[in-house]
Amino acid sequence: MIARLGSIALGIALLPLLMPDGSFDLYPFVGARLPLHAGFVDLATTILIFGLFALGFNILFGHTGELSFGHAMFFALGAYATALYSKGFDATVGPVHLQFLGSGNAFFALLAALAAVAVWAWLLGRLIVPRSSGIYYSMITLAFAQVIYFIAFRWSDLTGGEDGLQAIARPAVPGLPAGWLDDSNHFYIAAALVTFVAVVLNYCIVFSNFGSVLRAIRENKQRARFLGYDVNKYRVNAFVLSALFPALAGWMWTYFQQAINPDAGSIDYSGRVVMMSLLGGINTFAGPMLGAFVYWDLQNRFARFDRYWPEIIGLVFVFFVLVAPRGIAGLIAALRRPSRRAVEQAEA
Amino acid sequence: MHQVADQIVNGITLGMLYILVALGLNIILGLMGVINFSHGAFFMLGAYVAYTLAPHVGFFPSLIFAAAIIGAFGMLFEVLLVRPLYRRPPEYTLLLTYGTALIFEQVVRRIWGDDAVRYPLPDWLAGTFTFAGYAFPVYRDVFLVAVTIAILAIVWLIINKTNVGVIIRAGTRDAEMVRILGINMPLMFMLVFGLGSFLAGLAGALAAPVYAIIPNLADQWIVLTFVIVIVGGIGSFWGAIVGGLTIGILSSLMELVYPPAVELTGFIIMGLVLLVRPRGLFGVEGLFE
Amino acid sequence: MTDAGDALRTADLSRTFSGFKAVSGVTLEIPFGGVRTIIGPNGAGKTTLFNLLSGLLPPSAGRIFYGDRDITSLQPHRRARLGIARSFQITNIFGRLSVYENVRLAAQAVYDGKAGFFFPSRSMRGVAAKTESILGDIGLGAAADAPAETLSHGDQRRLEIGLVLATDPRVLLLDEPLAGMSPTETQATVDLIGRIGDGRTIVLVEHDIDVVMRISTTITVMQTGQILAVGTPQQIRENEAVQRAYLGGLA
Amino acid sequence: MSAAPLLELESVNAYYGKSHALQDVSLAIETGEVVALLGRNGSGRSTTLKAIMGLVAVRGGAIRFAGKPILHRATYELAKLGIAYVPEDRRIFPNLTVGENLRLASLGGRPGPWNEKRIYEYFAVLGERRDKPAKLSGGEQQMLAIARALVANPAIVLLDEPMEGLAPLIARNVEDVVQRLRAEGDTILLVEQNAQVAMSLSDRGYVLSNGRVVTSGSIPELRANGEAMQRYLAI
Repeated sequence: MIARLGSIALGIALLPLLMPDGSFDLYPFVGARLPLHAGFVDLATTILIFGLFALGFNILFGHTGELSFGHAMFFALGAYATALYSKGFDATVGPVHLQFLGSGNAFFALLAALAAVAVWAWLLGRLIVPRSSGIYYSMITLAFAQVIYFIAFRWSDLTGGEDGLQAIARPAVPGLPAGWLDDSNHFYIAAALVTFVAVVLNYCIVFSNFGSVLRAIRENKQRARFLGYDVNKYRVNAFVLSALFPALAGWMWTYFQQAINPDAGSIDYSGRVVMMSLLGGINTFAGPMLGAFVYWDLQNRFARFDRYWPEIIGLVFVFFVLVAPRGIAGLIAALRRPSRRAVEQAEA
Repeated sequence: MHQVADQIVNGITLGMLYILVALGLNIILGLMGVINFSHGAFFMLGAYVAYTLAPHVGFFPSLIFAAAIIGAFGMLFEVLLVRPLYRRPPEYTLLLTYGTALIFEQVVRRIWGDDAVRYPLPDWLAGTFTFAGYAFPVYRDVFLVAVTIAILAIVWLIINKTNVGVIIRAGTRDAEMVRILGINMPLMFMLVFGLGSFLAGLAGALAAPVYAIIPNLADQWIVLTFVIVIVGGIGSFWGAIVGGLTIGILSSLMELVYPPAVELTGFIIMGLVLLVRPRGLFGVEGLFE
Repeated sequence: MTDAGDALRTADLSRTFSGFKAVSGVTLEIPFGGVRTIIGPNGAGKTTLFNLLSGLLPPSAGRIFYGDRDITSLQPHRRARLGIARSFQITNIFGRLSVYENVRLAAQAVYDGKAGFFFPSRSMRGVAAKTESILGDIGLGAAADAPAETLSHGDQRRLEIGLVLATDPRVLLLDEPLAGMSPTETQATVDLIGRIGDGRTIVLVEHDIDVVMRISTTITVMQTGQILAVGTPQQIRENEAVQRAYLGGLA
Repeated sequence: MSAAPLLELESVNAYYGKSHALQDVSLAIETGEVVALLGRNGSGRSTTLKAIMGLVAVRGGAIRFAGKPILHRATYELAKLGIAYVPEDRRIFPNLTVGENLRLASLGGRPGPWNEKRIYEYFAVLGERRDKPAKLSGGEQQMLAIARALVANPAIVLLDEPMEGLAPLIARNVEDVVQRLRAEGDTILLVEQNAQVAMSLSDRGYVLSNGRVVTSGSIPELRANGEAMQRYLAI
């Protein structure tokens, strides 16, 4: 456990240095300012946020064996809850008038995001889980994600419609000067800390007794049921837990972008997180984070010279589905195994 | 009242296109147990191909050619990409076809650009005709509806009255037993994938003159198609028809009731149907899981 | 609960599959303790009866009681929690998980929902000890870290029994536990069934008549969905109706 | 005229996942014979039929049909060659009519004396019911399953537990059908739980135990082998 989480921590710490021009500002640590190129630090932050998103998604796909094709709804819901909490709102639905002035308290914004997502995921889980499995489940989750997307798109009073909500202030960090988070590097550091805490939590869920039951369900639902596990209850709980990580990612995303629009809940975003997880490897703990890195690195490279870059990502993804469904982590494992066999043979 | 009638007619037209697309997806899903996420892209490609061909070959041939080209393309797609995944869980076909849908959308952007295209109708179809005091656009309310009904009748006859139909219906229940009886199932899979793609391509070609064609048409349609299949029931011919019409008409009527919720109509229906009949209106329990 | 209270009973139990009566009006009482074997020709309805008892299938008519409790409409996981566990005819394990993890999951089912469920797996002392002891019982201690799907057929069948045992059941429903085993494996498994019988009821469907005659306390013979005879092995051996129907007069 | 048997298995090994279901199974059937596969449940009888049809993974060994190797041919090609298989659970298509079930089978079969019309004469009960087969009783379903095999005009029929789950009286009807086919010179490889019935219907038999052929011979030879009877078949 220590080794695995340690290497993730190391990865998070070194991530900005892996960025194309090695531009991370070491200022807060060593007091020296390297040539700054905020764009790439921001890319590193994006990777963290989506890595966390994918890690949550993988509680379902990798560990429970259920493919949700609508996880962006939780990301968007978390993000909008955060934005609305920060900016306040003033909207009317029929006879109900909703008004809130807004608050800069990021902690309460997080609670709002988690609560909104938990309630929605629980209701949806109760509806979907007993009624579907397999690709039927995927279709239904995809469809319900569109509900969130269209609400964000159409309920302009509240969500700002197509343009979304802008000018969301980054919160103050107690004990640090106002506006500290406005610096890209500072934001990265904060995001890294939050991400690491969430990774530890995710690890605890996945490798707990609870998590092992999820893998049992993935392998054989019927058997799990006959051992005495209430399989549908576990599937609902897994659905809710796996929705909370995207909610947390959405919370960070709102402060990071300082704006939010309906795209966050689109099929495109749901699909991205599926692709990231598969590219990295769904059967390993850190695979989805690795996948987030690969995805954004690819996008960053190709988007610079080809405006049709999703085509290339699509090709890479199709290649992986056909040839290497266990992702990069699976490829690495496959490369390592023969070499270990060679060692054994040499010893024998 | 006038408005209501108008919207119902609109809804029927839209419903016809929904039915064609959903039926194609549903036949593939029912027989092969796989879902084609690129089905929406095939619909979109049908529209673009018809748009491109029309100036050269004329309006009617462009419809037929577009549908045939997409049908053939679907067969090729099945053989090259879908077939290697039959041994894996069906989720992988969904993932694969998601990836290809992404590619198709960009290919369309490369070839036809990002902006909406729309192509002109022949004069006699472009007009309106008056009936009981209402003016109906000939193409949308007569031609399109008539063609769709004709196609549905043909598909119904194929499924219920031909040997191929016997194989398809048997295959939706137990594809292995059909193989045991000496039927070349890989060939059938290819043909059915072709038929499903043909229907999507045809719907796209028919839609092209009335709806703006844009590269991200595929995404919107694929989700709606899923919703129709869920509402109607997986693998069901009548399910696709009832689902498509219901959603077409009710979402058109929503335009009068509460315009911002138009896009949500289908999803609300889906939620209600799931509560009451988890397998959809015409779905069979256990057919597909 | 008294021992007598733990009897498994059915009252006029039936199950129909599209017109075909697989189980038809079965009234059966299995008192606590001992080995009850259900035999009968293929298609006699033994496995269907098992599926009804364990909750895999809902009955078309009739009721099932466990002690005083009507369990007819209870979900399988609720029956398992009451202490009625079953094994499957077709090996039904968690293929890609290790042998240890398979058994541990069964052992921890007892603690489902209790505190500590979000703590790391392998942390529950009782569960770990239980797992080790079951692995010893079924003779798979050495294979603990292997993925279950890589075991031989006989070992998988034994793991299947291990899973059932680890849930600490009062009633074990074993569906053809010896199917496809070699003679040595069969003997080892018969010994295992003998060892685990204390303080439990074992209900068995089995085709190996030698074994059935040796280990059963009581035998129920089924034919075309109905009960043909009930008795001790000796009584069944001497029952002419049974000889005719089941053994085809070969003896 | 070659001396090759109609259907021949040579050292066939088959697997379910990773478990070894058949070990070096060899057997041969000549045209016009009825051969029984005997043994207890789980001894590999049904698996042998599935291995012939390409429905389980076969590794090692050979299967020949009329002298030609057919291992690893697609299942539908085997049917086209003239091997018909009637599975244990019958697998009638409940959403097709009786006529359509038969039509499907003749589409995949060969030309020959059997056609829908002749089937209805042979199995009067099927002729009377051209509605949905879901309404057929167990015995009628079994008749249809056998009819579906015959209408393809096969060279050999693999018949898996045709009497399973049928009331004794109905089972006798099915038995009569098999007896009649035998009298007409059809080639059948039969799996039947009731050894007595199986032997009364067959010319020769193979006894399987734990996925191996333990003994074989003509029915009188097998009956005379009391030890094998006792040990592998019953009681």
